[in-house]
Amino acid sequence: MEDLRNKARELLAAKAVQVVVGYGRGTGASRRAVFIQSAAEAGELLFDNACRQNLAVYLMKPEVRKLGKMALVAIPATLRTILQLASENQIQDLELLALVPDASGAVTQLATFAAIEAHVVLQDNDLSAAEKGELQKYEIMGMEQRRQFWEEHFSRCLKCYACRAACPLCYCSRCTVECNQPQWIPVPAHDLGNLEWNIMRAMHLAGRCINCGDCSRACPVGIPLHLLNQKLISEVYTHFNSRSGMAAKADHAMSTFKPNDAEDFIR
Amino acid sequence: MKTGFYPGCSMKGSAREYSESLLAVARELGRELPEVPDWNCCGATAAHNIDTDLALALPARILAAAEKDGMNEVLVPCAACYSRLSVTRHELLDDEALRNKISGLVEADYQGTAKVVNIIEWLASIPDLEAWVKKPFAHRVACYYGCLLVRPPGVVKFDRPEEPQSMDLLLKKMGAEPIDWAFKTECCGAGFSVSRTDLVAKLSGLILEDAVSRGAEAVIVACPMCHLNLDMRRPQIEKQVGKKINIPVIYITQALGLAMGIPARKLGLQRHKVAVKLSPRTAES
Amino acid sequence: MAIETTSIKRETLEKLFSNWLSEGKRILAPKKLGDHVDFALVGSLAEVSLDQVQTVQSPKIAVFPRVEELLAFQSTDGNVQLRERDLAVLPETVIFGLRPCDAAAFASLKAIFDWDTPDKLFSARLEKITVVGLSCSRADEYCFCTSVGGGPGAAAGSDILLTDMGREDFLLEIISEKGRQAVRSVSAGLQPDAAMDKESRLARVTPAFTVEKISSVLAALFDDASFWEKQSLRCLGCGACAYVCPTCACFDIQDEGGASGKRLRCWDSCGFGLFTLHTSGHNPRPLQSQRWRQRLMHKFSYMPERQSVLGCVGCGRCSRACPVDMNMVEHMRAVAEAKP
Amino acid sequence: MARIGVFVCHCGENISATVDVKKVAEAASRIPGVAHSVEYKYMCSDPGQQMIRNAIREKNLTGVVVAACSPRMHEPTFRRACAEAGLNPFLCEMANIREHCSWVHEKSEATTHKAFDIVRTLVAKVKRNKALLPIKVPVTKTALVLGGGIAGIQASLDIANSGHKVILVEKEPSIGGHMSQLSETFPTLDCSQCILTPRMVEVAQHPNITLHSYSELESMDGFIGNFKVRIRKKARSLDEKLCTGCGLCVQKCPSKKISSEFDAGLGLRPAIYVPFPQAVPNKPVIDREHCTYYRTGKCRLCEKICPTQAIRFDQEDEIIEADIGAVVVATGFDIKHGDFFPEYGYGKYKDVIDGLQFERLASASGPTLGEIRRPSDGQVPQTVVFVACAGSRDPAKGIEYCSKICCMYTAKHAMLYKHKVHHGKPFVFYMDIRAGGKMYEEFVRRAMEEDGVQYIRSRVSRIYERGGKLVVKGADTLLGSRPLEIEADLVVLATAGVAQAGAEQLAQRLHVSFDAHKFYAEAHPKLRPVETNTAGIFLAGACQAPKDIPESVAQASGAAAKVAILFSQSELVREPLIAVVDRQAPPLYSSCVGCFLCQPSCPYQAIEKEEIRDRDGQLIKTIAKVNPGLCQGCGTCVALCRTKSIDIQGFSHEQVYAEVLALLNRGEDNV
Amino acid sequence: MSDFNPKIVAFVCNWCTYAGADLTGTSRMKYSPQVSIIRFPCTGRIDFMLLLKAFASGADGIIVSGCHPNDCHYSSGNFHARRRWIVFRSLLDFLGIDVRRVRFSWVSAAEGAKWAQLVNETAEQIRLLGPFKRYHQLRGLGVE
Repeated sequence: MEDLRNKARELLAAKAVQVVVGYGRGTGASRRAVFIQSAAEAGELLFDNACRQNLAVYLMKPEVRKLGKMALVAIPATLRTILQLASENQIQDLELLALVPDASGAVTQLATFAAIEAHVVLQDNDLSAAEKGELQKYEIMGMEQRRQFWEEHFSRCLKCYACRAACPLCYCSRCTVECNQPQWIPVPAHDLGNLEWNIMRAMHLAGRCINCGDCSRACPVGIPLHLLNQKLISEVYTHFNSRSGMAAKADHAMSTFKPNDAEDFIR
Repeated sequence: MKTGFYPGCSMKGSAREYSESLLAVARELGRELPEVPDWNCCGATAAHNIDTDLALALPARILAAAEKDGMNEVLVPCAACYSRLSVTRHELLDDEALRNKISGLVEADYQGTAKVVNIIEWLASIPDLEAWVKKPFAHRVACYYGCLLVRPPGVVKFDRPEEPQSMDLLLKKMGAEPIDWAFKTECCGAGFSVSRTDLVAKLSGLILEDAVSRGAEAVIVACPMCHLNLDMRRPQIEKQVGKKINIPVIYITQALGLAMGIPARKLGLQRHKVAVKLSPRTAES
Repeated sequence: MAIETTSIKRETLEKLFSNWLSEGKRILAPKKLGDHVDFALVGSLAEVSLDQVQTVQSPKIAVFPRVEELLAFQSTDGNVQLRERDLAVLPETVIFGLRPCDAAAFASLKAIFDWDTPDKLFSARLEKITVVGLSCSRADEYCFCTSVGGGPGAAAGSDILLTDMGREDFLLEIISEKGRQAVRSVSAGLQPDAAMDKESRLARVTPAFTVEKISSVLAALFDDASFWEKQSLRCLGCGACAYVCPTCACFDIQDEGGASGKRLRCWDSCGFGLFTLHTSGHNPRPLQSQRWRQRLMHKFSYMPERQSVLGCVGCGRCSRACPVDMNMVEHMRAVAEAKP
Repeated sequence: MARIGVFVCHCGENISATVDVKKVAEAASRIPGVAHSVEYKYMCSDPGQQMIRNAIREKNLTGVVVAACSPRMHEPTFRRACAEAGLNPFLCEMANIREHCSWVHEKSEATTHKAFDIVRTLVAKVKRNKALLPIKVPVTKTALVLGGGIAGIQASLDIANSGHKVILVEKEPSIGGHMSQLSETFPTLDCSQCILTPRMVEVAQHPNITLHSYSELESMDGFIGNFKVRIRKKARSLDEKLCTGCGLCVQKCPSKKISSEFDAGLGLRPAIYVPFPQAVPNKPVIDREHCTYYRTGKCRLCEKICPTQAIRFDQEDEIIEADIGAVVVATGFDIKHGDFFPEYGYGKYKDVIDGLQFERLASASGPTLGEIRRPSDGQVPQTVVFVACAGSRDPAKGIEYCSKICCMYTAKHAMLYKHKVHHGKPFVFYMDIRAGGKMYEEFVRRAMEEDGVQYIRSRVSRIYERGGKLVVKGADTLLGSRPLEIEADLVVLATAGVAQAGAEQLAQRLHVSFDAHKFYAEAHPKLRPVETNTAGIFLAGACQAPKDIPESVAQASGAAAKVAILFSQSELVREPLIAVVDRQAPPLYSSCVGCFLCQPSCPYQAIEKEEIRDRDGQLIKTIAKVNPGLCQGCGTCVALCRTKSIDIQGFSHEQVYAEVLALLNRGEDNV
Repeated sequence: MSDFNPKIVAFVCNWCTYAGADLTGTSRMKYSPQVSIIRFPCTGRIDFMLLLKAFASGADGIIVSGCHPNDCHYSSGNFHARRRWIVFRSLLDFLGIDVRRVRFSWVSAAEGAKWAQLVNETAEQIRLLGPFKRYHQLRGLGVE
């Protein structure tokens, strides 16, 4: 932890960055994002297992971006988000630093996309065994059971768009739900509107989601949204051998194709 | 990784020295080669002339037994057996219905997990083979692949069918100097050995003459049938070409055994019809 | 009317439940749904969850549902027919087991819906609810009712207020005529019991700020952009806070269907960028900091000014629901301490 | 409020036999926004069209739906009619109630109902149609021709003769290509150089053609009519203006033993050289890799003896930039050498050669001055074996396609050999003879029957040397697969024709696609064989697939005609059914977030980056922009765009959305 | 279920399947009238949201059809579409939405007979599955 604080102090004092976005103490035992803008505040920084928010979401917030060059305390998902955002032309190389604390508290500073790429390759970027197991639990359910499962969950959706706001890849300045000529997604949070919103969200993240899980954590009514993303992560990997957030320049699974893509369902 | 050994009939009979040399070499290399349990005839040339199902069932039974015994691959040193087993695996893997049918015939659930490997593949898979060479086999050799080791290419998927190189590479590792010649994959007469010995003498004669004319001191083989024709039929060959041909015909395992310093008797070299007399040469020559 | 204090046994309360149901009333009460507790229709007291600090959503859903039909329309050969809601068929609802803060929130909602032209649908729904509150025996770090004029045992807004006295006994305070009507069927089972010490059962919620101080600072803070920017840097602009808030009343109206369809009212939030976006593309509140300011100002400045009621009851739901831990108490303290 | 006219056609009885057209027209009249609805026997007839024109004028229609046949049939007809009445043609849609309804269903209530569903759907669409104007793109009337082989030469001359400027880029020191290496051509046996060199000279002298030899395309940007190219003119190491082509340097150069590319490795050339005597331009080039001066720093003999002091050792590559309206890619092919068949001994035996080498042996300008002498010892071969399909049509070991030219040139080779060595014995090993073409079959017959070339239907299994002879082994499959061996003095392999080594890199520079074998892909295999998928780039010759000379020339003329059509007007007019990116007022400027995920999905590279800047030039945002010159209107990007920021004119979000709802009677237009 | 007439919407590309359906017409082959076509320039243009809109608006089944691989008028629109449908289908299935209600097919301009067969097969399949009430009802659920 001291390493991280010292690093932040050093960077801020040297004006190498204008803001360090990291984790600090939150309500109760929780952790929250903090925006350290001077060396004096660096003592607020914390790092432990409770730090789970993907802070890359703030890369896309204009007010935060306005603060100047950013150092971002990064967990594995954050690094992949940075690369994915880079591959989507949202951030430029050398625009930010990533500070990666390890289990011992030592901090690795990654200053370029190339460095992040080299770091990310060494991470385990596959779905975890537990995640695969959970996914499989639903995959082997009957179709009707799955329908009921989701219908019950979606019936609680408030359309508060916390999932969208928390997602670092939902950075569009105009979301499809905000298009009303035509009105693609019904505005009301009735069952149809909720289903369509959730299908659209999942589809728009297909081949892009880096599985940080912030959507599910953000949902105030506890809809397991990550399952949808993980399902498509697994599909995209199985069918197209593609994983998001691995390189700053990458072929996106959903905007490319292979002539021999599966078509057993096309008759 | 468990490698099984399918000897087939010749390795137990006419080509005992092939088997002896293989096992001697394997022992020296510290490789175990357990035989496929309760193996049977591969069907040879006879079965597929009579009944296509039988021709598949016989090898399938062998492979199923190997699978059941937990073997990941089966070493088949006889090129003819290798061909039958490879063809069977290829055909059954491609065709589920056929696989089920043959599995039914042999009363075993054949899955195709065990790979069929020939002697060249097996030797090539041994890392740092050079390191085992104590007495380089420093001779000019004609590597003779015969017809079945590399063909049909779509089935065996091994080396170039017309201009193979894998055996030459192995012999180079043993310290030999393989010659460039044109009869690597030509027919030796094969199964006509008994019925049309005259044809065998003619075809094998062409092979030996070319090898000799290009300065080879030994013909290296990996097939009992080839060996039989080139070695045992030497009197008929000599009669056919009208001259004496002294060039010995050696199994690749024997050549390797010699290079590894295994005594000739353990390699069965004394069993050959054509005496194996190789003038000693230094590696430099 | 004066508050009438009695006690009620749990078994009598159970009887009361079945009486309400047989009278055709719906009962909306906290219920355990998976790993969280939320308001749902229940069929017995056994289904009701009483020990949580708070539900995820607020009971405003009873009077201001997430999506409600305002009217239906049908166009035939160019003639449009409208069909308004039949208010008479709206169900009588007992909201049972809501916290005193939530009970107080109906006044805030009413202040907005009835501000100018009374909202007929809202009023009808409000008319048909009976509020059976339950005092808080526990509070958490998000609770701040005592800072906004409420309290863990406050009666305001409830028709009946229950306090769990332990050992299957509840203190029952009848606060309104509606409340009295609601318990009439079991009046024989109610025993006046002055010995019960309600205070001892209540949670301690220490006041964190004073409304007076806040109100006085807020107006002056309006133009302090840097204050609001710093305050809202973490905010991601979702609508979770507004949607779980018992007093947030903003809505959007959507027509659905083609030639025949419905006009729907659905929740909206001032936290969304789209909320104030003009057709021209101009947005008077383009920044999240401005939208955060709006949220606080509306609740603590505009509403007291215009409707003489606070727009906040201190339930703390917004803070609990916030994905980035925007803790209302902290933000209000920051306001109170600000030097405009 | 929309004022839509609906015109329901009986199509004689083709529609009215199963659809109650009166009912459809009557029901359509009740759709909100429909101001006029009639039925008529033949809408496409003159009176029918007149009805539409009159209604547009009299009823002030804002849109027209003609419920009749397939739009693929009569859409242009009715759109023209609308335009004649002053209605933008893109405000007219057709409801296909014939092919998709009356012809495929029995007469029934359901059929009439479906016809009306279709009409209602198209009414919903047309209400949202926008008046569109054709897109006009300015055209720079200069063509770039890449490759100076016969295809490039022909294309250049045809374009130049139609009055337009041409820049011809050839990577070798001379134009001429493979054809200049050939001896004689089938099926006429006229001398290749005799027919080619006049064309080469014409290119050099044509006032409309600028030739850059020893040059390559460095990069290309832009789009149809408006390409910007950079051409790298490699350093020849001499001043071309001063050089008179006297050849003194070539004669005096001391390092003369360099394998000649032109002679396919059978001849030698000096380090400063002209590839062949008739080269255009006839100016030498220094091969820096082999030049003594560049290797050792000493010599400079050529510089000393040059009468015009034209040698420039320090010359650097030059980059030439040009504005181009169209490109003809004519970069040709290469031949595969012996790699597919190690057992044939190509590379091992000097006397196993490929077809191009034989051309040089047979050519009067070749290393043997046209005498057939084998490379190993210069002897005249008494027996020559020609092996056709040495790599082609062999999915197992070579390539699966037919190289197309080999059957003919092998027959020619055998014939030329026989003509030159009368007592010689030519054998041809073949799989099949493919002699489709004018006078081709006759030519092969002549080789067999008049010149006594012995054709053996056999693959060759092996070629090896024995006693100074090349033993060719095969099996005559027409004679019971009898094994056979021929002892030859020379073996000529008709190796496969393959794409040029740098084909892929050039394709990427040009943004054109290629097939699995790196041959450039035509836009449509049948109907657009000379166009690529990138508008304004055309193909000629063997860079697309192996071709013979007449085919290459024909395609080159075809490509030239396409260029001439493009250049015939100063503006290119295109249908406006293309994608457009949302633009709106500040502060958003565009709903596009510039993720550019659309970019790789575009088959035409039509999506570009556009930077939006404020008045001070500060970048506000970078968004996608569809180049109207390149977009073909497939709409793949539209479906991909998460923010719905790209829309496609004619099939817009609003239009298709309204169609779906209307079709299912959920739209506002139901009755 | 015998009187159930399914509503089926076909999303087809202009160049292959639309033309193929035209050929069905010119060949006077008969097929089930429950299917109506919406024309797109290319399968690449078809937005997955439109499929949802069709179901929400009362469709019981959907056909999506375009050019065979390598036949796309725009060379690769169908390949992009294919990728999209792979993902979309598995998502629908994961949500418990019956993917048998969406039939994907390649129908070329020459396959008039295939179009007729496709329509008939799809209509039959949808008839077996019955009306898509579950989906159609969603619109009303959650409104008070």
